[in-house]
Amino acid sequence: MAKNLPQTGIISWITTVDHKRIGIMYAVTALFFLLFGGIEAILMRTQLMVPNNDFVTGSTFNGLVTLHGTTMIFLFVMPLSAAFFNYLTPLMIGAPDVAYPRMNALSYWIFLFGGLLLNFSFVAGMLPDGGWFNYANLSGPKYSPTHGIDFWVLGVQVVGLASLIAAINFFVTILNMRCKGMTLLKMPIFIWTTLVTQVLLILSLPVITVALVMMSFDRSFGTGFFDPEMGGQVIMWQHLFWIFGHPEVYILILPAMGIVSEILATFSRKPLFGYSVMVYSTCAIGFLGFAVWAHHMFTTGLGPWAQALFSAGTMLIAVPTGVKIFNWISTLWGGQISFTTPMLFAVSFIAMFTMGGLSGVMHSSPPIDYQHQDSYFVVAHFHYVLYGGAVMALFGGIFYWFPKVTGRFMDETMGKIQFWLYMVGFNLTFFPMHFLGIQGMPRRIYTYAGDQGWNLWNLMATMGAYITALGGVLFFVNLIYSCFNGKRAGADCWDGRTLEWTLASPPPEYNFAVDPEVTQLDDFWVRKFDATGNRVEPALQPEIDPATKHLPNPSFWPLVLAFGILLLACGPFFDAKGIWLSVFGLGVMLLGTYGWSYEEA
Amino acid sequence: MEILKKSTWRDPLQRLGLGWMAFSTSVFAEGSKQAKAFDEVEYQLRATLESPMNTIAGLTEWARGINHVYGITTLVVTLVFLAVSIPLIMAIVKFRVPEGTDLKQLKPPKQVHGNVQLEFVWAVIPVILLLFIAVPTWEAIFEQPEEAPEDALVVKVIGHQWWWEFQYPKYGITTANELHLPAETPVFFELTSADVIHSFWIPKMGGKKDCLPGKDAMNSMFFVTPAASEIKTLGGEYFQGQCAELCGSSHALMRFDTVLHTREEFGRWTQVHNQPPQVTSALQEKGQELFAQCAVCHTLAGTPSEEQEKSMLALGTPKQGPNLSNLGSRKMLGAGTRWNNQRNFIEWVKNPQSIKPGATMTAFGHLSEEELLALSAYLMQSTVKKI
Amino acid sequence: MVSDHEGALHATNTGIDNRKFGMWVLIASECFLFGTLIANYLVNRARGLSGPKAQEIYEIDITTLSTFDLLMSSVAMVLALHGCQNRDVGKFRFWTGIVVLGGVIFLGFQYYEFSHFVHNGLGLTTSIFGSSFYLLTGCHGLHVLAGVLWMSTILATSFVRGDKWFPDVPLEVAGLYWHFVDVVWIVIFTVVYLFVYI
Amino acid sequence: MVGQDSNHASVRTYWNLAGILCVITFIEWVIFKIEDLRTWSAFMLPTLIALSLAKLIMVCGWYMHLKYDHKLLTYVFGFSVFLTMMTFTILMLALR
Repeated sequence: MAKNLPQTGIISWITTVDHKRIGIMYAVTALFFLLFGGIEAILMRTQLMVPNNDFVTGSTFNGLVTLHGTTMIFLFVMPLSAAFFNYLTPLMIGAPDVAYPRMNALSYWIFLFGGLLLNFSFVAGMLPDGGWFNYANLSGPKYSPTHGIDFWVLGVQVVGLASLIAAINFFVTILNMRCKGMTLLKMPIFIWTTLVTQVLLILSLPVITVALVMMSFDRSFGTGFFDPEMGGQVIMWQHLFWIFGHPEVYILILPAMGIVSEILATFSRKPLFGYSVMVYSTCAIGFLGFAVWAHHMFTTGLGPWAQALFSAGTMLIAVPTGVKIFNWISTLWGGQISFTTPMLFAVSFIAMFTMGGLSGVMHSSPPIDYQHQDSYFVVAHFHYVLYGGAVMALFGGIFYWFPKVTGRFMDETMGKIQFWLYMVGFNLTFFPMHFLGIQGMPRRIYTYAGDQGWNLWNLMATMGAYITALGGVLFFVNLIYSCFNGKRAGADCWDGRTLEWTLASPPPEYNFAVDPEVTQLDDFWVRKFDATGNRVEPALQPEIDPATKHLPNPSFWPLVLAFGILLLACGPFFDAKGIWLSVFGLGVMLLGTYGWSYEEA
Repeated sequence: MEILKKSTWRDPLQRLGLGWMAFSTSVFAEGSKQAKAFDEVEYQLRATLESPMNTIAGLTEWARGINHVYGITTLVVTLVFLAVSIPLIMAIVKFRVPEGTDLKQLKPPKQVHGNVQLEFVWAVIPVILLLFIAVPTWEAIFEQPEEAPEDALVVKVIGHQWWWEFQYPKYGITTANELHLPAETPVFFELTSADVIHSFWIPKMGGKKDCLPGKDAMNSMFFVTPAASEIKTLGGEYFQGQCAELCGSSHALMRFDTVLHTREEFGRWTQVHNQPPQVTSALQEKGQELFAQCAVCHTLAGTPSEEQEKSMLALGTPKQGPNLSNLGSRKMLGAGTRWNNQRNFIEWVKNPQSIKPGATMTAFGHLSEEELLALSAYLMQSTVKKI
Repeated sequence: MVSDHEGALHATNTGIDNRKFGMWVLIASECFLFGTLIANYLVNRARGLSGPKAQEIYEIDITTLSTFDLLMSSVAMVLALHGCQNRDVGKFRFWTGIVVLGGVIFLGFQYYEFSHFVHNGLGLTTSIFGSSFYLLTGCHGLHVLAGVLWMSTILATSFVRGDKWFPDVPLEVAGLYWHFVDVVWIVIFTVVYLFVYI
Repeated sequence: MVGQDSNHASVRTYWNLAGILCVITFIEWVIFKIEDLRTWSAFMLPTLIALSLAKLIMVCGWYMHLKYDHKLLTYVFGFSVFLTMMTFTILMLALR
């Protein structure tokens, strides 16, 4: 029944189980949500441009803050990283596809519906206004009676489920489906950071799932998990959220580190310096990520011993991160660096991420954090790490692998202009925020008095935001332009080091005509030179007739199951008759599950 | 009447003169109204270059302790920043291949895979540097006392949705939005909240601590107030504080002032505060009757509304509104939102939502102009407490 | 039930079948889920302001019986798998039926226990102890229900597809899931019911 | 399909294990029923943990086939259990 689905057109995209198409869909949806996040940021910065501005009201501003944070983290950085995981993991480890192709499609569709559910709050006119972490009492039924917070709670729940399913998929793919000869310490470094990210996802998402279930019970059924009047503790939500929250920020940054390591190695024409040390420090960051969450809660009165331990743990994480930064610089050292756009983004990642990491170390010590907590210094810190770090690296990744995905280079001049617009705009926006933080401007305030000495810095920050927005627009122009008339790119267009450059660009649906065999790290690069060191034509994948390769059949059941999950999640919005919508959603889910398991794979 | 100075967004332009800023500010500036809420002239004068909320003024022992750790950390961080940026810039400049060379022809550089000693060096040195931060941090962490020292003035701070309530159990005083403190005395704060999480923060005095709702979730904060020499202006030196934890739509308008008095001045303040309001003129008389409507939520020390408050507390439902005993002598209205003058008072009573969106106070639009004048005469003049 | 990619079965590096490996990873993830629920229960078990306390309401006898029942259904699961691997369709179907029966009995016990508690005044929203208890045991109950559905589907498919159909790997994956649900109940039984006085 | 490999536990071992599991559960029930014993937490806590740990290891080791499978599965499961215990012990201490 599944065999006669068309191979091209909309239906093929809806029913695809090919990891490359799903990767493209993830990337396109993530960039679509980037527009949302960007516009929210511009609106907020315009409101804060001058003292006591009335561009937006207080609660709308809180809504924008919440949606900007949640959209950028859950609907832009994580899915764009997932796009890289999806597209590159099988290609880099020499696998025909991911371990569970249909489950891969399922996680995309659940993510899409979760993102739409979260942003539906704009249409419903009830924005979630509790901040991206939605602290307990304010987001409880008593102080946020409208459904706004429900959009956040259920949207993040659904998107979390999507990431969990994808994480299991990639974890099994990486450990079980590597090509012949590729032992764990011969895998590309990007695959290592992907693996550790999946471990973090697998272990931290259940915590937020339980916390969100508890909050939706509080809001819909009147239980009192976080309500002091019923004996609940307000900081229980903070603990559960940050037990997920801190591994979450490593989930955001580790893929970016992997991408930067790949780009630096390629454009310095040198292997990554200290590969095994980079692997161990990635694992160390992943493991320590679970023991430091309370540095977000130093001011909630944890007591001296807890503060001492958590600050020690937080400082300890700076060591493996420092090791990685020095390794990147040593990768550059002695190389033949060519500053293409991806390389510009990668090098700027090192600089910006270092500044972000160092401002983070500053408030890892509780006494300083008493002054920095919930002030603009923290806003500056995490934007330097998240924007200067993860987003810059992800844009570098797009420029780097775009030729492999579409067979055409992205335009270099537009890329470089966009890069410098980003660098100038980014620093103009977020460096003054350090001063705002020291001058005591609290976070999430929709306006401020004119006499606080904050006017100049807020004005500069807003100007920087406009410049960055300009850069963003230029990126989308470049993206669309290059899709159709970018310079043609061959298989090994950047003289790369990993297996995905052995494939044609864009690669055939069956990936590897001949299953690759790897003898050492950066095997593809080593084969480009014979014993005496002069260049030899690398062995690329031959062209074969696609019919000979068995491909998993496309299937629409993942979409049905995902739609069932969406209906289940939409129940709480319709108070009385909502239960029937959820039950109907359960029915659709059962239908999808049974249809899925009895389908010819 | 005050002359409302044009909002301050023009000053930076003159100072910096950036063409780009001029262009985009002129495009957007028309949309933004000129300053209308706080920018009363006198408040402007107070905003010298040193902003009222800066965190490194360090007036108390605790704040100076924080700045000490902050100084060391900044030094270490700058050191590490140089250790990273210098080799990075050198690498970029030194090993850059000129644009357009055909890389495929170029012989690849020496394929260096790693160097164990180097890895050891830049793993151990950061640990040592971090110890420079960690040791003073741990010292500072264990300095804060858990319980109130005997000689400390205990102040109960209760966060409400968008205003602050301060109680002095020793003197039986309850006041709001202005925290009066004697100089050079250890003060121990007991922080709780009546609704959502707030965060009590006086940057110049030291860090912030969350006010968590719930009986068993009481936080504490302790510092010794600065010496009398810090008090420059008569009637006490003003230090600003603000709520730092998102607590709803008017979280930005939840500010308060700490007023520092000399010991004698503070002593007089404690006696004077609970005196009943002196009704001198007929207008204030009329205002007193009108206050009966307000007594449902507000209390004035020394008036029948106080007994009403006691009975309501016995029932377990405390009054919703702040205590207004010394409203006349306060500098700001609505938790640091508006300057305390008659025009603002009347505008507040008529429609509180316009000033503080989401405020739970009902609007008294039905009162006539003359009744409002009477009410403001009573609440503004008769509650003034001369120290 | 042909597996996901039977044709292009990629010889896995670790020799473990992808689906079995995936189930183990899901079990690792569920450890954290139940770890959170148990931690939340332990924090809130004494914080209930109203309604009956834990000591007053728990009936250890019924719960011990349901623990026996779940253990035996775990044993039945292993024997079903054994039967399936030895191509003995009678044993396979018999023991799978016992597993489903065990699951249904456990759900029966849980239904009785919940209605008994509600009857004694411990509703979902009576106190935070009640909410945390129902969240933990309810979540486990839903997992048991899913297991019962899964196993009864395998049983039904066996009857539909005749005596020659032996789902070795799918049955082993379902078995892993069922044993994990039993392991979680062992931990819950100890932490919730036996730690009441500690 | 996975055939009949040699190191598979035989049916007899399954029944023996089932017996042991029932005995352990019975012991737990008996200990709990003794009035003054159940409130003596110094004794109850370690024994109950030991007993339930024994049951856990038996079910995971034999019934879930961990003993005969690739050690990677034991590492995945073991690492997750260890991390759960570590994280939530820190949480319980921080909340006290």
